[in-house]
Amino acid sequence: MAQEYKLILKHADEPGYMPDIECYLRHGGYAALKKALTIQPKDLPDGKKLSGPEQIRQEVMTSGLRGRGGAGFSCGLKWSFVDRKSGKPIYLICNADESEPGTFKDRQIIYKDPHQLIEGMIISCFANDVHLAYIYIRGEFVEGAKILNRAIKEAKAKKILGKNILGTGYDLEIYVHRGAGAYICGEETGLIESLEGKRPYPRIKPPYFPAVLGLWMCPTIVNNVETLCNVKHIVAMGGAEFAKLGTPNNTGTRIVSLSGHVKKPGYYEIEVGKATIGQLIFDANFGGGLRPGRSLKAVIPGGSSAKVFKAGEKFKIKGREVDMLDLPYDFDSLIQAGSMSGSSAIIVMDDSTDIVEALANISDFYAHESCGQCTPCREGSLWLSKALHRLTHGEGRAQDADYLVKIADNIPGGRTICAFGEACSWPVQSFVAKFKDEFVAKGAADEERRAKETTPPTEPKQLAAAPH
Amino acid sequence: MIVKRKPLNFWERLYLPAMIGGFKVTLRHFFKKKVTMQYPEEKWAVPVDYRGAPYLVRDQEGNTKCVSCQLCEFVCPPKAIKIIPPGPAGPLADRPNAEKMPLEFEINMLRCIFCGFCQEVCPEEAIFLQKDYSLTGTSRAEMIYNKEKLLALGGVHGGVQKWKHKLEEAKEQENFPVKV
Amino acid sequence: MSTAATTETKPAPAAIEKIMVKVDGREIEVPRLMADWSGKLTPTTMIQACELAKTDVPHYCYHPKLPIAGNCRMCLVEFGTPALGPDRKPILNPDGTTKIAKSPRPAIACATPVSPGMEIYTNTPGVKQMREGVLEFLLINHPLDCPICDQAGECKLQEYSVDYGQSASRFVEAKVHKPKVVDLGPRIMLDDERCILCTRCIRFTKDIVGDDALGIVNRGSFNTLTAFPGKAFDNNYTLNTVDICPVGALTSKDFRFQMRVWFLKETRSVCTSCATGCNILIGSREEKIYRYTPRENDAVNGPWMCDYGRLNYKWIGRADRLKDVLVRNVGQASSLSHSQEKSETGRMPVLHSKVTWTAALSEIADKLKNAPAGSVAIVASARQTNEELWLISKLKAKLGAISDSISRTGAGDKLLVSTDKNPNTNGAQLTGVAANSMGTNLPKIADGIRTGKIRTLIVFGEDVTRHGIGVDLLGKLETLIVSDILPNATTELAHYLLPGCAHAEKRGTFTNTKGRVQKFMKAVEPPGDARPEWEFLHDLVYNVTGQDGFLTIEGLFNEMAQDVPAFNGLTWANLGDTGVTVKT
Amino acid sequence: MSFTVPANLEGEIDELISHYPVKRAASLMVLHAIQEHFGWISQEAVEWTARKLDLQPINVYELVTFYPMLRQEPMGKYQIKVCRTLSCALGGAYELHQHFCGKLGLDAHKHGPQTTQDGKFTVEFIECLASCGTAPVMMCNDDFYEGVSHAKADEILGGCK
Repeated sequence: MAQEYKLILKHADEPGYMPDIECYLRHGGYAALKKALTIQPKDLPDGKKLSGPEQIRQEVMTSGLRGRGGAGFSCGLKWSFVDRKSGKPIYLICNADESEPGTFKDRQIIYKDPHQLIEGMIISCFANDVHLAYIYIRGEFVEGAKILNRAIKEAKAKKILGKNILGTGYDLEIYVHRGAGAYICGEETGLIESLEGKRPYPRIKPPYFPAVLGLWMCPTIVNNVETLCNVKHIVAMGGAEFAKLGTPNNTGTRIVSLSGHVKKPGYYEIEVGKATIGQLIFDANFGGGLRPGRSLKAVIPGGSSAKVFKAGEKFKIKGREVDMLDLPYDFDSLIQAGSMSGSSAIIVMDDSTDIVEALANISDFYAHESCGQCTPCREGSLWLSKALHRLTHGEGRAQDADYLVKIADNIPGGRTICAFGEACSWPVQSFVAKFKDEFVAKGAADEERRAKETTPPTEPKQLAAAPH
Repeated sequence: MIVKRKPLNFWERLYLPAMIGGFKVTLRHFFKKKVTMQYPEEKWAVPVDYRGAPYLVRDQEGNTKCVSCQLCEFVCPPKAIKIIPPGPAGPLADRPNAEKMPLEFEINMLRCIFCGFCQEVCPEEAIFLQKDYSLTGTSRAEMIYNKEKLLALGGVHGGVQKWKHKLEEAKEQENFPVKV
Repeated sequence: MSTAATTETKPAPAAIEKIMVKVDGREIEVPRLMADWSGKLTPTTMIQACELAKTDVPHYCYHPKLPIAGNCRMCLVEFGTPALGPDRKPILNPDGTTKIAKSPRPAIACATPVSPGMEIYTNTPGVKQMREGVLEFLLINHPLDCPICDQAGECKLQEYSVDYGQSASRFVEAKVHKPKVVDLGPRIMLDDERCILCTRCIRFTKDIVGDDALGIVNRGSFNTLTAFPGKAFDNNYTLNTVDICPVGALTSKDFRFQMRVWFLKETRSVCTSCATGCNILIGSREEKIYRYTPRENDAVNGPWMCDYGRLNYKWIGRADRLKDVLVRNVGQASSLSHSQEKSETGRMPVLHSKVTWTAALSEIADKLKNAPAGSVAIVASARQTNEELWLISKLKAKLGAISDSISRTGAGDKLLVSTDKNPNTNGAQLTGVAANSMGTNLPKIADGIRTGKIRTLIVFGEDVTRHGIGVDLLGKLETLIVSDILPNATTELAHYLLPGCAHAEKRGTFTNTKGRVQKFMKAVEPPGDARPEWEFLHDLVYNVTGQDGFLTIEGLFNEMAQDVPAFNGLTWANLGDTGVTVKT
Repeated sequence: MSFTVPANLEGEIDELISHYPVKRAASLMVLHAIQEHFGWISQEAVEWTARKLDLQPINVYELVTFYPMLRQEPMGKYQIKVCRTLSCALGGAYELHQHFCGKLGLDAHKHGPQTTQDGKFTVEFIECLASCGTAPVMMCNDDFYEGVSHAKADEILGGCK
């Protein structure tokens, strides 16, 4: 039976564990930081020296850590892209704008164990020669921002943060920056614009890659909360050791957010790929199955923007036919199955769910959250939402299933500035493709009802006779 | 090529049979219904879709439909139409959402060739070729019909009220966060 | 022949590396770096390469003279780059050509730099489908009110709809409605429903003018262009936003509902409101001027012009324009008493009779021929053309006259407006009509009249009563010959009044503040008997000096170019549409 | 101008501005601080913020209109925000929202925040609050509530004095 493997949330849920620094120190906190700060330069065979920060970066590369925010991009690679020769300061931003519907993992870290994040951040900053870092936290986490501010204050009081950290001469300031309710701020360049005090319009890439032209046009690293926490563990246990967790190319642990129609919704930390979707939903130590008498209808495997899986769906993976429920929950398998693990949020829908309503709900969210910068997303997201609103309010047509897909097809695939275009069209494309009969039936039923209700239209008025 | 004329035969040379044939036709018509009309005392019944003089029409609420887009002026082959747009300080349009209507609209009926291009090009269904075919006047000036006259002659056309529809749709949407 | 006239001063042609790219299968060489909106050299973008390849890429938000936004997504193209093997060397096809790896995702041509060997595809079915998709999205919430939109006829939305639009809309939902007829500022009207949120206007006013006045409020599909409530969008360049607005969202209040653009005849001309000499197009119909729009000339004004200059055209159509050649009646005032009402200037009107050009010019010529040397003074205008001033200089030489012009100065700015408000100060100086320091001869002329040495004064286009030669002095003259466009105190006292033409009514050249000689064309007919000054000046010079010259503007210009050292080497033809810079 | 910022708030704002090398970046934090103090962000507040940060008022206005958390008009004393996004919707968020609207006499189908006549409550149906595992969730002012049953909702309303 698949088990939880608690690495990041090891202490968070222990009874009596408090988010203050004393408690954190009692549980061995900031040991990894001390280790990181005191790494000695290593001599290389070619006579060059490898500095401490360089060694940390190498460890992160070795660990195979992939970003936990959504795209699953290699963290080590991301760091390696940073332009370190520009002479400009390098900034690090912690993306704590957890806003993908279905996701609530970062909340656990921030509220229960803020110092772990701070430690991860200090190490990451040290590794990348960063002296000013921000935590961009979503506006709704009012309490979370307070907790983080308190944690930063505590850390400063202990000389763990600020000038001359732990006497090593390394300076770092971390500030908390609050968002104000915008999903798009989770997109890294949108987040940077927002932090700069502008509308969070994602930037065009090229040329504005954050690693080169990020915050204030300086090289910038944007990492998710969970990713930064992992850095602490990589330093503590070593990259190679970390890489042993999980499965090859899908290393470490992930906190999976499970919500919707399961008995025990909640977050579960697993080794990546060591549990299947089915286990996460049905096992007693995870979701615990569906409510009595219900059967599974659909699963959204990676936050609301991921493509939906239909119960009973089969995929061909490495020449083997795999049931949707038997997919190991990792980055690569889900991509091979045509979806993604995204921010590792599983939303479970049982047979009581009206799939059209569910899609309408998701589409409403995207129509509300589109920043409106580029055309396809701005116009397409609202169009989709309006069409679905019609369909759920008795104004549907049988042809609307195809209509929706045709609209959605015009949004993604690099036509938009950021990945929001994909996020708003993937659900529509996958829902309609996999549950087409329900969409057609609903539209057809509406048409039939309307035909009965309405009287035949009156003849259009003719040109009035000339008055002479 | 030269076509040789066929020589006439005896009866043909006589001419009489042909003349009698002609008189027979004349005689037949003595007993037929007359087709001539005592115009102008008698008036002709104008067929449906007849293309007579172009006039401006009003909508069912009595508003000027023309928005002074000047497409008819542009398309008019004999350049019979002259429109003076309202300009920035001109009168407001009858319909609140349509923003614009002509300050003056003139059709020189002496130039008009009743081609119907103006009706065809009109995006607002504001000008129609109607049933008037006999236009008379005692001076050239009189034959230039102004907006007032064209509207009076044109009557009412009940069509889709697109501007009104738009305005109603916009009013319904005041819920939306459009606040400027 | 000496060539004082320098050729185009292009940015130093430093050796910029050239790279080969393919646009729709055609190979073309493009520089690796090209000037961006601010003139800085940046990597050449796909859209620039396509332009060099003369391939049209539709776009809304991209403007060569504005920072790149990349938000309209109309310029999406497909592309491929040479496929690289594991050794980072290009892989070759069996036939020896480079293997191209086509990018799975499209790119916006306006922001993506080209790389050597890149292939850009602008006419594939995929690209066409993307353009159709973007256009459909732009149109679903557009009000489609072309019949009442001033942009109709020069609207990018209309143009691309012809190429990529659907014949029928499949949009059955309600459109998003936004504010219409928004008074954005004293010269700009905004219709938010038409706005496609390309942000050209925002970027222009922020980055070019430096007046960060416009922005977008709300979110998503409800995004709305606006100025801050209660704060007018009012700087001297606002009307440029009307030009760059690809749709009818921003329209000019001055031009609002005046005339449909497809009726306007566009004439290449030059703005006369200051010495910058912005290149313009005069839009006119049936001898009426409706608007000025800037005409792109990177050596002078780029694609912009100021609002003041743009709206400074109404005087041309004024009802009180001088239309007749008038001669002052002899013994007037006492003998004729039918007109007793006072003129604007508060003096008793001087009565004139209408005569023909021939009669007036021969009379004037007679008088000038008989004038003793030194008894004639000429006040020319730096608002006259080079050719006219040159003809005046001939007259001046023959008569041994003292001459000058009147300087006008005012506030300037860093962008386009010059402190010199005369369009042809340099021309007046190069032809020797104006004093080195313009206006310093005026007191001498006034003195000359006072002492009786100067008996005849010729004035062109200036009201000398406001520049030190008062009504009393003018009264002392034997002969006052005035040519002007609008009536003033000087024209009232003229013995001979010759009606002239505005720049829009004639052809000629001006030399701007940087020494650029630029020609302008005739847009409308002058009113009444008014004639271009160069025409009657030519007659006058011929009558007075006996020298014949060219009676065409081309010939006249070429003759002048040979005579005036600074213009040596220029011809009317080689001025082109954008002019040539000379040494001043 | 009637809009004045008390000295202690201005001090707090100056401290916030010092967190950033570029003043403009403090915009959101300054607006949060102003909203915390005044309850909403008036036009004068926008202009004040712009002056404070050396910006044009439109720059700040663009933000205020973008972020739903920033209010352009006074809100009720208690702001109830019910999450409406998928997981909560599956967990009964629509019924919860309807319950609040019914209790407070508001129209559940209207868009945007709605305030009761007496100005005591503002109810808003908002997007994901990131606690999908404990659906339905809601916020009452800055306090967060999970797994809100109708009984719990009544309790929360009752606690709002």
